[in-house]
Order: sequence, then structure tokens, then C-alpha cells
Amino acid sequence: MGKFIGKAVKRREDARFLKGAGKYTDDIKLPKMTQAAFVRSPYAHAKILSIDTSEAKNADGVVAVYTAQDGCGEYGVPCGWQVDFKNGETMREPQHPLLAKDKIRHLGEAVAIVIAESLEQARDAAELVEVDYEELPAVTDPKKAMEEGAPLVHDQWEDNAAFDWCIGNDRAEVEAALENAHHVTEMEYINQRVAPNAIEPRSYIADYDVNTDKWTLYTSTQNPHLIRLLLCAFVLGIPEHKVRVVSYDVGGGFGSKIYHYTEEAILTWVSKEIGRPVKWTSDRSEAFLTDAHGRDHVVHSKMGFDKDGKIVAHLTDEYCGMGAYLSTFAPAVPTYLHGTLFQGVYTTPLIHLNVVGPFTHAVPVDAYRGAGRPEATYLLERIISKAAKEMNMDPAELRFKNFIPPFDGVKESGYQTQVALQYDSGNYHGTLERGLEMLGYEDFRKEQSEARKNGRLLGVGISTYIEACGIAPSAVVGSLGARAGLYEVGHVRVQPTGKVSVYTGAHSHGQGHETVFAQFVADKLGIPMDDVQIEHGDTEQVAFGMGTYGSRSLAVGGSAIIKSIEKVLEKGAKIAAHKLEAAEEDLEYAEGKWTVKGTDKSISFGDVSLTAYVPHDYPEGLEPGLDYSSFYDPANFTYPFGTHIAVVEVDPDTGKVDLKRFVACDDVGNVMNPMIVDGQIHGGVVQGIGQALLEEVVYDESGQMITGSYMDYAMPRADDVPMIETDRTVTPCPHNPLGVKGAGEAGAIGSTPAVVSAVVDALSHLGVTDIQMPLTPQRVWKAMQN
Amino acid sequence: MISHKMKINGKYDINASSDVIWKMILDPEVLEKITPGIKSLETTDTDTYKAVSEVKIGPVKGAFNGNLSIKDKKEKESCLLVIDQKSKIGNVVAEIGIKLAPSEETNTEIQYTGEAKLSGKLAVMGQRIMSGVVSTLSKQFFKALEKEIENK
Amino acid sequence: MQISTTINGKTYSHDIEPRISLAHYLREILDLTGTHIGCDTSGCGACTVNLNGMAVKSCTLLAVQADGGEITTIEGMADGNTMHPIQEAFKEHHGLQCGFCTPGMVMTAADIIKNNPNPTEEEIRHGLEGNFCRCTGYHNIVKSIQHAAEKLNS
Amino acid sequence: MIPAKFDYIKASSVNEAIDLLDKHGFDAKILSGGHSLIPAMKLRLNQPEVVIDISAIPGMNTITEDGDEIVIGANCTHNEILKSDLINNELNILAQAAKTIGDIQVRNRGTIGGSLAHADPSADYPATVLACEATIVAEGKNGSRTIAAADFFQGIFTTALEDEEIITAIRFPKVANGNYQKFYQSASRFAVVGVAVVKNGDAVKVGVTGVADTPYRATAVENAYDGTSSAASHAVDGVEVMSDHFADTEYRSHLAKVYVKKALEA
Repeated sequence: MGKFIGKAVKRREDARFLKGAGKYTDDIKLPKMTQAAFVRSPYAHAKILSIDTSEAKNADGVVAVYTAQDGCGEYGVPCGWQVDFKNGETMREPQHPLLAKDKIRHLGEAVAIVIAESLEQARDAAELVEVDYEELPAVTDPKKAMEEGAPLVHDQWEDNAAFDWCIGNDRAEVEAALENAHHVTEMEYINQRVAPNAIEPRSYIADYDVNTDKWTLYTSTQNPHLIRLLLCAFVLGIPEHKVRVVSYDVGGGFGSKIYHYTEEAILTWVSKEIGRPVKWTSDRSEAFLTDAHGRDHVVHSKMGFDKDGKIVAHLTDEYCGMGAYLSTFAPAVPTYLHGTLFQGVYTTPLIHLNVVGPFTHAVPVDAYRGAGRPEATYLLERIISKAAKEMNMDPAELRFKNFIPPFDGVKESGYQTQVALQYDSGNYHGTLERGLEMLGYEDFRKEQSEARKNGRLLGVGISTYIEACGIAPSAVVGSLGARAGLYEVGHVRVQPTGKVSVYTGAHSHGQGHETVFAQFVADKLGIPMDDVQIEHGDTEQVAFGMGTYGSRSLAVGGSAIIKSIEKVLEKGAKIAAHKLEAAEEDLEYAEGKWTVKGTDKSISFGDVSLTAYVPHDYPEGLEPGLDYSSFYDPANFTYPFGTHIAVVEVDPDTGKVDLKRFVACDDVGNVMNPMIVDGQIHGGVVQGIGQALLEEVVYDESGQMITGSYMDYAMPRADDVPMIETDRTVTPCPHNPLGVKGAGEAGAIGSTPAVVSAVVDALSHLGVTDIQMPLTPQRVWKAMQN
Repeated sequence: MISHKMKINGKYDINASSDVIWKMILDPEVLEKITPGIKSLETTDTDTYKAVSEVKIGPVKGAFNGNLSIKDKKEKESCLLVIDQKSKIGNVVAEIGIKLAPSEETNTEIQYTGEAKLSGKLAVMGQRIMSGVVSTLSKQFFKALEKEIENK
Repeated sequence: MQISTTINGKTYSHDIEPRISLAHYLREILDLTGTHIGCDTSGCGACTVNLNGMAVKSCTLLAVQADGGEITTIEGMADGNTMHPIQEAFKEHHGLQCGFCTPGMVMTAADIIKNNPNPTEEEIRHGLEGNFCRCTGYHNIVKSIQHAAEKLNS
Repeated sequence: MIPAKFDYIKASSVNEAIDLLDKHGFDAKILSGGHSLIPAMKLRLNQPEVVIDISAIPGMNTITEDGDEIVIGANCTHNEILKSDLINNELNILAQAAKTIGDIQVRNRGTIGGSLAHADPSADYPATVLACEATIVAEGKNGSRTIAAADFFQGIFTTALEDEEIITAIRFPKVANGNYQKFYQSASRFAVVGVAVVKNGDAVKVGVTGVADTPYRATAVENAYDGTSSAASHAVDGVEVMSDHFADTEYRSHLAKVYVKKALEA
């Protein structure tokens, strides 16, 4: 531990946010900027018979109106991950057009873009575009989309499957083990579609400069470089050095701002057409219809146990809706980010998962906080809790029985799963023991049985999750179908005065990089935090980067910076040795200076920096300057884990769930800033609670969305949740220099099944074994009646 | 699981013979008067009309136009009302079966069952209130019909 | 239509279309972009400002309705470089992450504390029912407001 | 989100507002707090040509005592109502209802007159207005009239107000023993079910909101009331119960009974 690492250092970014001085994309105004509005389909599936833009073109202030017929029709946004059929057939990848051409495939798909001098004028003119549609039958349920005769989303294929994929042991072997199992627990349920709902709606400004023939795209994205790469190389065919992508402050992402959206591309195209900057900021209504959603799995699962309660086999079949097109990472989410977590924290010897990914007439899904891992955890943790009830065992006891024994990844090697991954280090008993202690589990069980006698319905639910974070080793993901590497870039530029500018390809949209990164940089260099500036979010400042998602910023982005720091110190030592007239190996570096061991002869980091830039008296043959950039490609994923426990009380009259306590004991490896880690856990937990109790995107059978505003889409408010009780165990990651594992998604992964299991536990004496999420009062009440 | 097809059903007892009621609901002039929001009804074919309406219900106001037709007629007994209306705020397609049956001595019970399908903004934003809207509009329709019968 | 308002102590006069919301007026015409817009239906609270001593949602208020009014936005909370005790408390207790809902949270917190100088946790949570935060799980926002209230009372 | 264009007129008197309404008719909307109207206009679900702002009309935001009645100006906000000593002491049930509406910001702007004229089927005041047997004071071209609560709500968003009438005040009898109970819709926080009960000796008056297309007096409950809460089983007798994503007919009917029972027992 240094001066800053591990300390609850207050965030440096807060001052600007608290004063209203944050710089979100919609806050930016450029000279001569125009405003865009989209004309969107009121149908989920329809033929476009005609579009009449004449009246709109003549409206006040209108600069231009474009449809797919006006030159941008050839372009489409790409998918970044290829998941093929298990029989070898290539993934079906339809064009995802910037504007719909002949056919509408989901509600809210854009058919025209109107550009005007002001936002008011753009909106007014958009109302004047007349589109004639022929509505067609739609399908939004992933399982129904695979039924015989289901309406086809893309006519060129005989059914709606984008892929049909499997992972794990041989299916026949798993089935045989289930046949012979002492007990088999079965579950069928839907992991419902949810809308990420970052409070900042997506916002873009494209600015083409005719003088330099260069574009600047200001965008609310989690990964500016990836957007530039996709936009240039895969959509518009613009050379990358001609595009600068800037992402200043971003108001939350939760996955939904990872992807390259059609609006980014069309605005970039439009800006050159009109020779002026153009801005579009989504409304919340548009956000519900166009931001990538999460989840949408239809699941059928069986888990077999021997007579001692040891898991012997696990077989699952899923239909995971893709929506109308394949969003950037969509195919990876229910496959490689999901199936590879089916081992959980258990020693299950036989696992098989089959996933069909159907197209549906709904907005595309993609990674949403946790991405595939919450869905895997939900399944494992619910089915184990259900099995415990069926076998009349305590759910904690059943977990202890099946845990993988502790291993640190150094003395003991990593744990090889049945589903491709090798866990780095883990101590699963530890978090469950601590979690039960934090809760007072035994006392609670007594309280529960007392309460039950008085007609009160108390329940407790346990979830012991694991996730794969720090994504990801490029070679591994490449072999799994990723079309990009997932390394990160860290650039350390030491200024002549010894002040340090750090450029990272990771992007902060709430995680606090400007503080946390400065903490470890300052410690590693032994300089004050004030001497360190963290820069991110601008492709012309940062060499390259893959962005922030999958809890990768510190584990991958941080490690890249560490590599550069090591290079800086290595060169610094050469300069110091020269100046101190000592051998390099006789120097030691601490507290910002090189000292000749055993003497008081030293030179400061600042003096060495100055020497590097004013190399009058300098080691022969050494390049001047002190400036290093590094690419870090992780050796493995990281595997945070933990225990989440929920306590609920159900109102017997209404079915309303009162979440009384929530306990989280997480192990995210080493902790750079406990305040920020706790904050990440709090937020994730509440998002997971949201899915368990409140959130659901509902499409009706014709593909209309009936939860398209905050009047109908319920999310946790302050009075829906209690304080979150947190604690940690620390099992360092053995393969990255900071020993960190990542904390961004943990909360959302662990909490959902804990809450659902708690409600089911509260009602178990009434014969309730499962309830479909979200556990609305109506659903809970109905479950109690049956 | 959840259908946004709004169920429309109910019954209304009117103090008139099925003969009188049958004639009135097939009379475009009467329909134009009693259907909430209808501004004009123009006959385009037998029992088929082009309808222009302006519906104002609390926070929502929209100018609709489209077709209204009456199908599957069984004299004085039953028919199917088919409505297909479009507007900037969304579209409505409805099919409502209407049945007339004598009740008590001089009354007729009108039973109606059907569904309305919404799309666009109306469907997305109006979910919380749609079942109430249908109920209120139906009541308005039958009240107006009663009034019309009294006036005749 | 001509309107005149006092915003953060400064008087402004503009001729604007009646359909412009107060939030839009602040952001687009006055460049006071600290007030954010997160939804269309008065649901999220990101646009909360103080009008004539009360927290209001500036996206559900026409600028013309605020004519003659006295408005404080997030930009008017700090005294120069000295942050308001509520702002201080949010920083001290990590009551914000992405910062987008934060201005609305701070403005609402000011109303809560003004009307109830010693709010309980339950009262704070109830008071925040009109403000969504998607990052913090509210835990540290509630703590921040508790501490801000204590500070303002001492 | 930006509404379509409209003209905005700030009325300085009730008469001016009525004249304007008379002149613009179907194309005009009255604006008070704006918390129902403005979101609809932003979504362009409503595009009035004229918006008449009545919020600045003098004398419409007072809460006064008039003999056995409390007279509440139509422009009183929910916040003013829930904070009024007079209401807390003499008409506590209304303060209870006001407290459940929206959130702080909404309560700071939304008005009782606006809420009643809007007649949202899930709004909180209507149940209370019905149970208290309040009267709505409306002014129009032909002068002022009072409308009994029972006659006021006529359907979803539909009231007994004439096109050119506005609500100027609501007159409540003082209520010593009243109680409002609400089950919230989890997204909008409107009432899935809201029940107002006013007890007076052996008699009880029950207003219900959220359940049907219009708020109603649960007369079946009132008639069956025997001093216990068993009459709650009649909460939806003869009522066509609404159904939506959050509560279908069966569940909503059940909730109505539960909440009538709660309110009777409170």
C-alpha cells in the first residue's frame, strides 16, 4: 500500500459535476450547428409503401431531409462478434441500415432524418413527413420466433435463428447423468427484457470541416476509439485519420453506450452532405424504442444431484432474443459471456448449454450491466435455491457442499471449468461465511419461523456469484469470434517539470477514473496526486483504446498504465544513474526519488524529468524525453465473486415485496479506492433489484411497446430500497500488476437471484416454488393464490 | 402474455325496440351524431364510410381519419363494426361485434364485444389509461344513442 | 413573448416562443447547461431547479410561466469557489457517480432540508421519490443529505 | 421534447379566462400547474392552439373557512394543501391525499383545480372529494354554479364542466374522521387503488379512485357498513373494473377490497 492506493480519496471529478459544469454532449454548441429529428415507425413490422418528404422539405428552417433513397441507403452498422451455428453454418448477419429502406423491423426504427436550423423546427418538420406503411404480423417473443410459421424478420433466411450454439460437455453424456441423478430440479422461466436507462439520453454531434476534410464526432459513448474504428472501417469507409471521436462527460452507460448506433453514423454522413455540424439528442421516448435493451432469455434448465446433494450434471436450453438486427456485441452476450459462466462457483462435473439466438421484431439487445453473466448467475442461483427446497436442505449448506475449494492462483493453480474458462483465484466459502455472519443468518431463520406463526411472510435469499471481468485476452476472444482485440492502452507523458499526463483508452462515465487512476499513478511514481492528470475520451489525445465495459478499466486499462510507468522508471533510472554517477543497480526508487543505496545521494523525479527534456548532461546514446505508451493484453479474464443476501417481507394482502435488508460481501481482488468500490456495488445491487422487482420492457403481440415511458417502466426510486450493507474479502488477481478484478458489474450480477429467492422463500410454505420476474405485487399475489 | 389489444365489451340496456336501434346504428347521419369525436362521415360504399374524427380525451387530442364499416349484418340481431383510423399520434384498428336482444318488454339489450389495437405514440404512452378510455367512449356512444332515440 | 426573470441573482430578459420549457430556456438560451433533461414525462427529476423558493421540474414548466420569477439553478448554489454545504456533502460522501442526475438531486435536497431541517432516512428517501439515479443505488445520496442537514443545522 | 406551436395568454381574471375559452373553444386548453398538460403537449399527444394560463388570477389560491366549510381556491398547490394548518386540523383526509401525489416537485406546482378538471381516473383527490361530498365551484359565461362531487366525474378525463367553464374553488365540509389509503402504481406512482373513507357516527362514505374509468362512491360498501370492515367485500359491486399491465381486473378488484378494508379500519 502506498499513500493513496487503498484509501477513500474523494473524487476530483465531483467539483465540476456538483457545480453543473460537467460537459455532456448535449451541453456542446458549435457555430452554425443544425439540429436533427428522426421520423420513426409506429409499427414493429411493416412494408414501407411510400415516403413523402416534400412538405417537410419546405417547412420553416429545414436544411435537408433524407431517407434511405437519398444516398445513405447502402450503409449499415456492423456486428462485432461472430457466433456460428454448432453445425458449422456461419452466423446470419443482416444489414442493419442507417435508415429503413423497404421494410420496418422494429418499433421506432428510423425512416427519415430531418435537419433544421433549430430543434423546434426539426421536430415540427418531422411531423410533416408522410409515410405510408403496410403493417405486417410481428413476433417479439424469442421462443415464439422459432416456432413454425412465425413471421420472418429477415426474409432471406428460412427461419429467424441468427445462430444455434452450444458449449460444455457432450449433451448425451449430460442427459445420461441427469437420468441417473438422485434428484433433478427443473426450471422454466423468462429472464425479461430490460431497458438500461442511463439518465443521460444518447447524444451526438457530427462536425465535418471542409477545409481539413476531417470529421469530429462528439458522442456519449463508453468507447470512443471503438466507435471511430467501426464508423470508419465498417460503415462509411472514411479513413480513420480523418475522424476524431470525442466523448467528454457521459451520464451513465451500463452497457447501453458501448455500441455503435445508426444515429452516430447517419449524423456523420449528414454533416458532410450539408457542410455543417448537426446534433441529435434522444428523448426518453426515443431511448426506450432505440437504445439496446438487455437480457430477453427464455430458459429451460435441469440440474441433477446425488444423494448427498452434490451437483452431478446441468443441462440448459435457451432462446435468447437478438431483436431485429445484431447490435455490436449482441451475439456474444448469451453465448461467450454467458455459457462460459455456467460452472458458477461449483464443482459441477458435467455441463451443457444450448443457445438459439432468434431475430425478433424488437429493438436489438446487447450487453447490459453484467451482460450474460447476470443471466447465468440468475439461473444457477435460482435453481440451486429451488433444489435446496426440494431436497429439504438449507440453501447455504447446499452451496457449501458444492463450492470449488479455495485456490490463490499462485501456489494452487487456477480452476479449469467445464465451459472453457480457467478461474484465476477464489475463496467462495469466505464470502458466504462472512455474508451469513453479516446477516445473522441463524437468528433470522428463528425470527422467520416465529413471524410465520403470526401470518407474517419473511424470506431470505442467497446468491453466491462469480463473473468473468477484465475483458479480455485478445487471442482468447478472437478464437471465440470477436472481431476486435480487447487490450488497452496506457500512455504516460512525463512533462519536463515532472508533472504527469496520463492518457487512457478506458473511459469514465461515473466510475471515477480521474481519481482512481491518479491514485495508483501517484503512488507508483511517489509523487503527489495533484501532479497527475488523467485524460480520456478523445481519440486525438489517446493513442488507442477499447473503452470501458465488462469491469475492465482498472484490470486492463490500469495495467497498461503500469506498464508505461515501469518504462518511465526504467529510463529514469538510467538518467538518475548518470546524474548520480552511480551504477543503475545501486539505485533504489522510492518516494519520488532515486537514491544510491546506503547513501544520502539522491535525485528527484522532477530533476530527472527535466534532464530528460534538457539533455545537456545525459547518458550517451539515450533518447531524450520521458514519454511512454503501452498496450496491455491481459493474460486471462479476472474472476470477482461474492455473496449477496436479501431479506424481504411480503404483504399477504397485496403481494407487495418490502426489501428489508440487503447484505453484500464481495471479493473484487485488491481495492484501489474502497469508497468507489462500495459505490459501484451499491449502484449495481440496486439495478439488480430493479430487474428482480420492477423493471420489464413489455411488447404486445403486435410489437407495440407498452412500457415506453417512466409512467409505465418502473425503476427503483430512493424509497424502494434500503441501505446496502457491504463488506469484502480480498483475494488478489494473480495475473495483473495491481491484483484487481473489477467491481462495476458485481452488484447487478449477485443481487437479482438473491431477491427473487427471498420472495420465494417467504412464500415457500404456501407451495410457491418460483415467480416470474419482475416480482410485481400482482404476480406475487397471484402466486400466493395458486 | 400481455396483449395490447384493448378488450372492448359491455352491455347497455336501451328503452327502444331492436328494430328502432338497428335502423339507427345503420344510419350514417345518426352514426355521425352519436359516435364520440366524429366530425364527418361520408358514404363510400354500402355500409362503408370514410370517417374524419377529432378525439379529445383529457390530455390527448388527435385528428383521425380512415374507414368505418359495418359487416356480417344479421337483420336486427347482430353486426360487426370495423374501425380503422389513423392519426399523427397513432393508429386505431378495432373490430366490435354488436348483438341486439330484446330485454323485458320494451327494451333492448345491446351487447358489444371486441378488440381495439393501437399503434404508435398512443400505444406507447397511453397504456395506463386505455381501458378507461374505451369504457368512457362506449358509454358516451350509448348515451348519445339513447338521447337520439328520445328525440325521434 | 417577452419574459424577465432573475436567475442566480442576475436579471435576464428575452423574447421567446411560449412553447420553450424553462429547462430548454436555461440550457439553450442562457447556456446554463447544469440543468439536465433526462425524460419527457416529469419522471426523472434531473431538470429540478428552484423557482420562487421551491423545487420544480423545469422540463414541465414553460419558461413563460416563470416570467417574473426568481430562479436558482445548480450553477447558483456555490458561493464562488466555495461549494454549498449540500454540494460539499455529496462530494464528501460519494453521493454522485456519472453526475448527470446530480444537479437535480442537489436542488431537491435543498427543498427537503429547507422544509424539514432534520429529515430521517425515510423522509429523505420519500423526498427523493421524484428523482432517479441509476448509478449510486441512492445509498450515498441519502447519506450525503443526512450529513448536509446536520451541517446546515450546526 | 418540444410542444407544437401555440399562443400563450396569461389571464388576469376569471372573466378574462372564460371569455378566452369561449372564443377559442376546442382549440384552447387551460393551464394551471401544468403537470398533466405539459407532458402531453411535449409528446404532441395534444396540440392546443391557445393555452390560457390561469395560475396568476388573484384570489384563486387561498384556503379559508366559511362556516362549516373549508373553501380551497382552485389554484392551491398540493403542497399548500398538505401544509395548511386549517386543512390539517379540519380536513385532514385531504392533506393525507395531497401527500401521496407525485413528488415534491410535482406537489409544488400541481393544483387541486387542475387535478379535478383533468379527471385522471387514477388521481388521488377525486376519491376524497367524493367521500367528503365536496362541491366544485365552476364559473362560466352564465355565472357561477356549484356541482356536487357525485355529479362532477363523468368518465375518464371527463367532467360535468362545460367547455367554457373553469373551476375556481372547491368547498369541503369539515371532516373530523377521514382516511385516505393508496396502493401506488410502481412506475407512475398514480393510484392503482385509492380509497377515501369518511366516518360519521354509524354512517360511512367511501370514495374510490383508480379502479374504474371514473372515480366512484362505493355505495354498496356504505349500505352494508355495520361498524366493522366486513363491508369492504362490496368494494367493486356493480363496477366495471379497469385492467392494465400493473393490475388486471381480478387483482385490481382484490386490491380495492383490501384498501377499502384498510381505510375502514384506519
